Amino acid sequence: AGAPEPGSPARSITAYTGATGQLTANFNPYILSSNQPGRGIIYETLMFLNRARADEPLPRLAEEYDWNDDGTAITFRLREGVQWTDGEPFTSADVVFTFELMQEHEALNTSSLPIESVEAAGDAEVTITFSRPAYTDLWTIASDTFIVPEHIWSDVEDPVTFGNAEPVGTGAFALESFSAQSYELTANEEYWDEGKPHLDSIRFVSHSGNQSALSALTAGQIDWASIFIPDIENTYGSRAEGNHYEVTPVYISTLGANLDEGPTSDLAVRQAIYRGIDRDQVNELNYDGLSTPATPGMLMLPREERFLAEELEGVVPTHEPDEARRILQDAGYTEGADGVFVSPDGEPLSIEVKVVTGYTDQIAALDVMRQQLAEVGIDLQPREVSFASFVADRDNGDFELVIDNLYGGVTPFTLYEDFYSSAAAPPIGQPAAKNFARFRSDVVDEALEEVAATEDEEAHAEAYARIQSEIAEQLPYIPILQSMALTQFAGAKVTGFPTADDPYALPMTHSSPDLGIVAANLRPAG
Amino acid sequence: MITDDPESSRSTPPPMRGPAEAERARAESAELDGADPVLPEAERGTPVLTVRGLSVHYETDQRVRAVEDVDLTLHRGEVLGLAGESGCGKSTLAYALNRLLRPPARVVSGSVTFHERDGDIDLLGLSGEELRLFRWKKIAMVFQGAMNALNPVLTVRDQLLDVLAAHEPDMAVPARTARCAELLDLVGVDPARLGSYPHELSGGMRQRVMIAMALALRPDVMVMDEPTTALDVVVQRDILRELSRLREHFGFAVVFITHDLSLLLEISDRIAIMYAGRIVEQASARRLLTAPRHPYTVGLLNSFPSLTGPRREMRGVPGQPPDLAVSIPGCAFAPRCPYRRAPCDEHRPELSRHGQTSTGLTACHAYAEADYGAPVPAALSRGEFRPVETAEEIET
Amino acid sequence: MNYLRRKLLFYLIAVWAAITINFLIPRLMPGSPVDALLGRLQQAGGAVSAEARASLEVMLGHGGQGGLWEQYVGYLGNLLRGDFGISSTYFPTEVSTILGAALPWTLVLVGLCTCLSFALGVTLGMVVGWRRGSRLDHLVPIATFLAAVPYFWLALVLVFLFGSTLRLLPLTGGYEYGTTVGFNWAFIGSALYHALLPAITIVLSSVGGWLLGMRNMMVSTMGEDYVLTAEAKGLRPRRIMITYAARNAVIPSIAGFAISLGFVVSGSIVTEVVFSYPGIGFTLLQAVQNNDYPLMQAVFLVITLTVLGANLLVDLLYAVIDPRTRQAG
Amino acid sequence: MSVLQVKGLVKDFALRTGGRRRLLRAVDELSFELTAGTTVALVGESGSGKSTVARMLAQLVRPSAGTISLDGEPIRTRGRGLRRYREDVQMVFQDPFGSLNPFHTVDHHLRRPLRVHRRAENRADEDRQIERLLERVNLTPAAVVAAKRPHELSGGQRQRVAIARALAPAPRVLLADEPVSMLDVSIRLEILNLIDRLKQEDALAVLYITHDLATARHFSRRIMVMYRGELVESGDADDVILRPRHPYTRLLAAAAPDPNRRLGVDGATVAPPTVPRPGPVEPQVAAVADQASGCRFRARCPAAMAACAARPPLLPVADGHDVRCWLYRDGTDS
Amino acid sequence: MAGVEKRRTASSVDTAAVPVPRGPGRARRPRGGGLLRDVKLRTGLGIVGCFALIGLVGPFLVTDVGAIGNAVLRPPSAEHWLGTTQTGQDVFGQLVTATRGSLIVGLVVGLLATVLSVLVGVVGGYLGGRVDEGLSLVSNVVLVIPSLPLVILITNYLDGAGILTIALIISITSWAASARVLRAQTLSVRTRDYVAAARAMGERTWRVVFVEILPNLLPVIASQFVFAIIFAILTEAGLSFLGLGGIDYLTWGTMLYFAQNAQALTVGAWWWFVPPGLSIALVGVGLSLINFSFDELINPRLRAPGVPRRPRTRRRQA
Ligand SMILES: Nc1ncnc2c1ncn2[C@@H]1O[C@H](COP(=O)(O)OP(=O)(O)OP(=O)(O)O)[C@@H](O)[C@H]1O
Ligand SMILES: Nc1ncnc2c1ncn2[C@@H]1O[C@H](COP(=O)(O)OP(=O)(O)OP(=O)(O)O)[C@@H](O)[C@H]1O
Ligand SMILES: [Mg+2]
Ligand SMILES: [Mg+2]
Repeated sequence: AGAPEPGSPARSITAYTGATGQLTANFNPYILSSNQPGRGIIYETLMFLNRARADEPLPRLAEEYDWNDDGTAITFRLREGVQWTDGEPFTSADVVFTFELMQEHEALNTSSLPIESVEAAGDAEVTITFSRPAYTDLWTIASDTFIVPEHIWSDVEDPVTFGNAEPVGTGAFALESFSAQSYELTANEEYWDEGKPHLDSIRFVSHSGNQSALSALTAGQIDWASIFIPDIENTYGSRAEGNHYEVTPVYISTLGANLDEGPTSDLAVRQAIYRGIDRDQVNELNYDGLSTPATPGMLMLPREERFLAEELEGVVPTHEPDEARRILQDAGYTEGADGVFVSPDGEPLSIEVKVVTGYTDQIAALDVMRQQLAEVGIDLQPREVSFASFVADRDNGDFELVIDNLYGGVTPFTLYEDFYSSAAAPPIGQPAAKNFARFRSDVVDEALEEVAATEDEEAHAEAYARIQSEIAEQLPYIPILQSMALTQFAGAKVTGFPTADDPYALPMTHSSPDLGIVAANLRPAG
Repeated sequence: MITDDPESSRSTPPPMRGPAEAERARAESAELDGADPVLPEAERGTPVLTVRGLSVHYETDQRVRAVEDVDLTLHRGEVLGLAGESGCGKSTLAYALNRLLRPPARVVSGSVTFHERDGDIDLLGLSGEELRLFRWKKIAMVFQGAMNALNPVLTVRDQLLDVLAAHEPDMAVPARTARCAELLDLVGVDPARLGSYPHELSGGMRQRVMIAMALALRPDVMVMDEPTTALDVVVQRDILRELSRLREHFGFAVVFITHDLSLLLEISDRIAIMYAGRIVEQASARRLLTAPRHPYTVGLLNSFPSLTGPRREMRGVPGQPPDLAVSIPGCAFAPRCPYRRAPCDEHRPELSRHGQTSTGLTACHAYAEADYGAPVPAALSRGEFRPVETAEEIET
Repeated sequence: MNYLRRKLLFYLIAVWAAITINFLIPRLMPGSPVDALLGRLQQAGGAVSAEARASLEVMLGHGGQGGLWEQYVGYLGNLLRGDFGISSTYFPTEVSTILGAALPWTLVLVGLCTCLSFALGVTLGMVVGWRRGSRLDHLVPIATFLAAVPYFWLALVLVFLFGSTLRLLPLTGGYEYGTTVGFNWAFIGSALYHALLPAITIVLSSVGGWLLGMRNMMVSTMGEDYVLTAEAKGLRPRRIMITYAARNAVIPSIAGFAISLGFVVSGSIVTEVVFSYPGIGFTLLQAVQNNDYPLMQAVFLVITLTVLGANLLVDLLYAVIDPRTRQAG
Repeated sequence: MSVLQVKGLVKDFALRTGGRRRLLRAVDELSFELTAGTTVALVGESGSGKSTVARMLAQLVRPSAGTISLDGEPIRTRGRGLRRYREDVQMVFQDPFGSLNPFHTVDHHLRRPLRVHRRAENRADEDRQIERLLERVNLTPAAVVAAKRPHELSGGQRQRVAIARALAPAPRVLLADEPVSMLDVSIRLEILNLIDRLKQEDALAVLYITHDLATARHFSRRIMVMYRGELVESGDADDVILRPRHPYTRLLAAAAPDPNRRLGVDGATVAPPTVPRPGPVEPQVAAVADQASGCRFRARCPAAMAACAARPPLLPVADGHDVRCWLYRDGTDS
Repeated sequence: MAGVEKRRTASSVDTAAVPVPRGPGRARRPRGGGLLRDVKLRTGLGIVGCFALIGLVGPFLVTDVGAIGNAVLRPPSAEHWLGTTQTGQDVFGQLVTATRGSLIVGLVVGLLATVLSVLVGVVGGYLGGRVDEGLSLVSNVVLVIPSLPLVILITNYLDGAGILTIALIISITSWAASARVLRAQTLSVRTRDYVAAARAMGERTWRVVFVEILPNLLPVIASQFVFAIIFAILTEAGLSFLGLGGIDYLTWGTMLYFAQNAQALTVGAWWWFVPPGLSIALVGVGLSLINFSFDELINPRLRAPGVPRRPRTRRRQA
């Protein structure tokens, strides 16, 4: 597929979103198991908030928005002249319908937007009212809510389980054909963004997993994909003319500690671990050196650099084994005969780390860290469990350490609120939504409240700084590295993708709604 | 070396049965379709198969000399019985006659010649298509267990048809089928049984089917390797009766192999006794019964009581046959022989006619005074067999 | 026919056993699959309605309501209606839809390959056994090796060699992406082309077993009197080899064929994974990786039923091949 | 002095044909007794139920009806009583290749019965007894033989080991089920002579099962002829063979190979009456239902008559000679 | 992995096809010494012995196999005989350690499955009647239910199981074919006169089963034991490859899994991917060779003809 005649610029490309196995004709943008292009390429959002760099919101179906004074209502001015791919015009009724749908169906309102009412003012203006200030929800409202056509969806009986096999959207491409192995999107001739898209079609394919996708990628059968490839420069980058890959920081991998119980409830232990890890070695051995250091302030860098607390500027976790031992000794730990520290209670410092079976990169990383920590007298015991029990144990607090990744949103707020607010930390035994370390801090809670109440970036920065110094001290989630997603483009065939120099959107095939922006910008090479 | 037995080559075979039975058989053979050719009287008694110096060895770790230097002549229309202890090489000889030996068996020397009206065929020289076409057409074979000799997954018809298809490809298909029915009828099996599978037939029926198959091409020679051993006496009797009736009619020669000497004595014209791969005595059935020569034959005749005769004391032949993997310089029977003398251990006795008066051939030093160093023991001439020892010594 | 009736009865029992095992496993195993599943469902696409939860509980056990027996009855009822529940991996697609799409691929690929490999193995085994002692004997160690090589390992090595390095054959998938699925030549040709490598793997790794088994039986059978008789009858060697020796020698292989169908499906799971083949085995793996219990159970059941069905067919065929079974049973 | 008495012994086997269970009567109301120091022969075609009789007597198969008594006492079928019975009644099987366990040595085969029946005080005594047993069956040197496994012995030697094993518990009854039919002709006589000698030495009661009329006549005092599970004729050995009464016995006698008869030599005393060739009916056992009425030989019998539709009783024709045939209704030879 | 499974079923399921070793008059039963002269057996024992030795003592000789190093994905060298993995671990060391894991699975399954099949097959076959009917129904049902999917299903429920648990599950799903063969063999041995003789002599039932019958089934049992080992190693490898293997021991399957996940083949690290697979295949071949010898013991006709070196010109039909 997609192997073009040499010399002729490809007007069609093949992309791989990471879909495995059989594809199902599910383009319901509200169901996460649906096909990725539904969220971003076929259906679009009102605005686009770039998580790759601190851009101004990009108008999409809406041209601009306004908050009311206290942030409890937002008004969108909609773009005019937009058409659904079935020829019906896009109007404010569709937006109202979409938000009312979320209001009505809790299942679709995955971010629990506190929607109170949705009102249209004419064909091109919509106001959404919330029960509390919703500044921090802008990402969800504007950039993560996909507008669906009322004239079709109003007939849908149960939108929660609606498969939507024949999607009608406003996006740059529309579904052309579908099979269990691949589907093809072709350019929307009537797309509102003049001149776009540049490609005729994009085919999305399914593979059994990375191995086979990688084979296809190296064989030139895939032109756009985001899969982890070991030794990417040699395996892909230099493999064929024009092969290009992007390294995008996406999440922070951490060792999540149980603050309520066990050895890790002792701050000294967490600090010792923090200093005992040689992140460069982990990076080299496990991530091909592609990852970047994480900040103890838990921001995604460089995107959120502007919020970085002054005191943390330039601070990255370092490997200080001696310091780690000293911290433990100061805290009353003594070194046992086997070189493992023993707590004042007489417990050897042996810590179990849970990891999902089959997450080989994490398992391998733990292997590396186990040896590093052994040198500072901490006995790390990786234990593989299935995904289901991992999730259950983690959320219920049945662990000492887990290796897990923290994902944030478009601003630092999302990550802080999810993982560090007391409200998200139920007692042990009850499932935590996100804050499984069960970190509770008045400083953080207060700062979060302040951020939520204002749109003022200055104020935000100040509050975030407080949070950062608190969590960098307490280390409920011990940062390992800021991990990268790899995205591959067959540069010989296609250009126009986001690059490190021009990160106009996240390049990954699985990020929504970014893939819609990218798809519309891709153009045949040559 | 004496090559032939003048007695049986000259005379026509003696009648097989008592007068009453013979008459009945004649009446029965009249029932057979008259169109079939019967062996011309003139040809009876002429040799049809000659075996000269045949040796067959199994070339395993130790070479097993299963058949050693065997001379035999089979005449047209006669029944040649081949008897001997289990493992003495009877089957090997039979297979050699039909070129059925497979490795590790190998014919190491000798010749087998088939005599036809228009010339002789060197059987051991045949190969490929020639051999295939020769088989069954000239020499057919009936094996011991008919259950095992019939293919369990083919119907009787298919197996009969196979023979016709292989040898008479020109025959029309309906004619072949008709022929199959005819054949079954001939051996006294209801032609309706053509569609049956072997397992649906009783043992006797299977054996009859085998015989029908053997008859399909009207062979000159039929080799029967223990064809009735597994059968009930009554059934066995039936089959034998059937056989002699057919033989009377078609005139084929029979090599009949069994270790049941009493049976052989009853049905054969001539009998060859084998011991340890060699023929030790060969004579007409009557002579063998009335005046056995070889001590082994004597011992064998002592091994079964007569059904109707007076009770007499009998002993078997104690001891075991020799291991054929070990080459024996002298007489193989010597260790078990009550008449054994020094030369028996040293030289092998030749199979020969001893004296002018005797008929048949015997391989025993006792009849060659010069070799034996003493006249024929009186007890031996009387047909007495007094075992040396009854206890069985088992070598360490 | 009595044989047939007994076989049918046996298969009914086997089907019942499979269904019941399927019902019992989640109930006997520690942990609550329902919770795990609900967790996944939530991850996959939002909240789950109350009925969905109830039906999952019936599917998977650990249901709060009703005794075991009631659950069992409910479960059987669902099965009869073809209701396997909703897949969490493919939420909100019905499990039955997914199975419907996956099954034909496996049936065709695995079914054809199995038959092919059986035919090939048996034929080779026949010839090797027949010509024992000739140069063909060298096939035996090769076959032994092939039979001992892990399926997936061979598959990956082949993919690496033929797909990635030599680029002779397509690497993955069931057909060319662009073709429309249906009865058109483009599709069928492309499907065949794509099936080549998986097929070669399946055949390579399973043919050895057949070959060895058949060869051994052939050697045994050639010692039988009826083969000797056939030779004495002056039949043509081909006829002897096929109708006399092989016809009988193949009988145990056919019995083995029935049973090994199950193993073949097992093997295909791994092959399908390696080749991204859109079949049932890969679906099972997906289900497993995603803790998609309804899908897992349904796939297991479908595989089992298919294998049982094939077994039944082979058993019936067996009766045709071996006349002795028909009578005795 | 009769040791073992059998009265009205019946064995029905359940057959499954076409899904239906049928009963097959393998042995039908058989009565006889075995006396110390004498041999009784049981002859009959294959499948006539001979082995089943022996197996019932050896308590390997449970009789469906009838009584077996040892020394006048009904036998025990379980526990200690069964063991005692087995001490007294021993069996020699047909196939010497099958009756010895290929895995075990001769020593094991002889030692076990001594142990099971506690015939020896200690190991040395056991060894001594084993040696004696082997010597009694003419297998020497005993030590060498004892160390061998069955496959290292010839058929005749194996059969002797089997006999030695049967003798080990010092039984009073020996059931010999076709003990020589699988052996070479030349060895047969030896084994039969051996059994005969042991019988005399130990005053054994021997049941000799065979289909070989000639040896039956020579080695036994009485002969019983079975046909399809029924006793059809029994009497003094010579009497039964030389003057067979029942048409079936005649058929058997006529079928048995006898070289003397053909060649007219050696003065056969009485030529057995010939029976017209019967139809090719194969031996088989009819179901109980089919057997319910009439003489079972009727279909093959040249002398079949109307009366044969009813089952004939055993009719005495001479002293100790009974025949189950309507021909002898009036008690004399007709 | 189906390959071997089929071999088993094809060659040994048909019960009638495998004659129980009996001492037919002149056929000499090979004794220990004779058996060892068999080249196949010797080769097989050699291969398997090597691996067993490695599994037994190897892990003591290699240092911490988890030890990471900065020499990443190096091809074989004097220092790392089989090169290194993606995290600089020594492949040879892992292979040695994994040998133990795989062999443990093989042995445990071999033992358990054999014991199960003997219990079900031999006892059922000997006792007959209802017991036998029940047991053979069970084994027939277990036999037709495809085992790998079942094992996958069960292991997935039992998350994070150790290899012993996995071995247990493999055993439970894999004894049936052997039980069926053993039952048929028992049925045929049961009718042997020596069993009747033992009973007639007064031996107790358990003695008849275990002392008279069982020893004669030993070649069959041994062959099945060997087979179960191959089967288990392959199945375990398959499971591990699917990410469902045991987590407490390194096995060849786990190694393959990691190698596959690190896309060893794609990045050209054949030294990581090839050895575990070859080890499995080698052990499989070794065990198969041993099995062949047992097969030949059970069925003497399979033995190679005595004169393989002779040019065979004539004996064969055209
Ligand atoms: N395939 C073989 N390999 C080695 N030796 C063999 C083979 N077949 C037969 N023999 C040996 O050859 C000798 C003759 O065997 P053959 O079968 O011809 O004897 P037989 O007289 O027919 O015996 P029986 O009466 O038992 O049928 C025996 O000692 C036997 O052990
Ligand atoms: N266990 C059994 N189940 C069913 N039928 C049986 C059983 N044992 C024997 N029979 C049948 O009982 C009848 C008598 O068998 P038995 O073995 O006693 O005959 P026999 O006279 O010893 O025959 P042979 O001379 O062949 O040994 C036969 O038809 C046989 O098929
Ligand atoms: Mg023979
Ligand atoms: Mg019997």
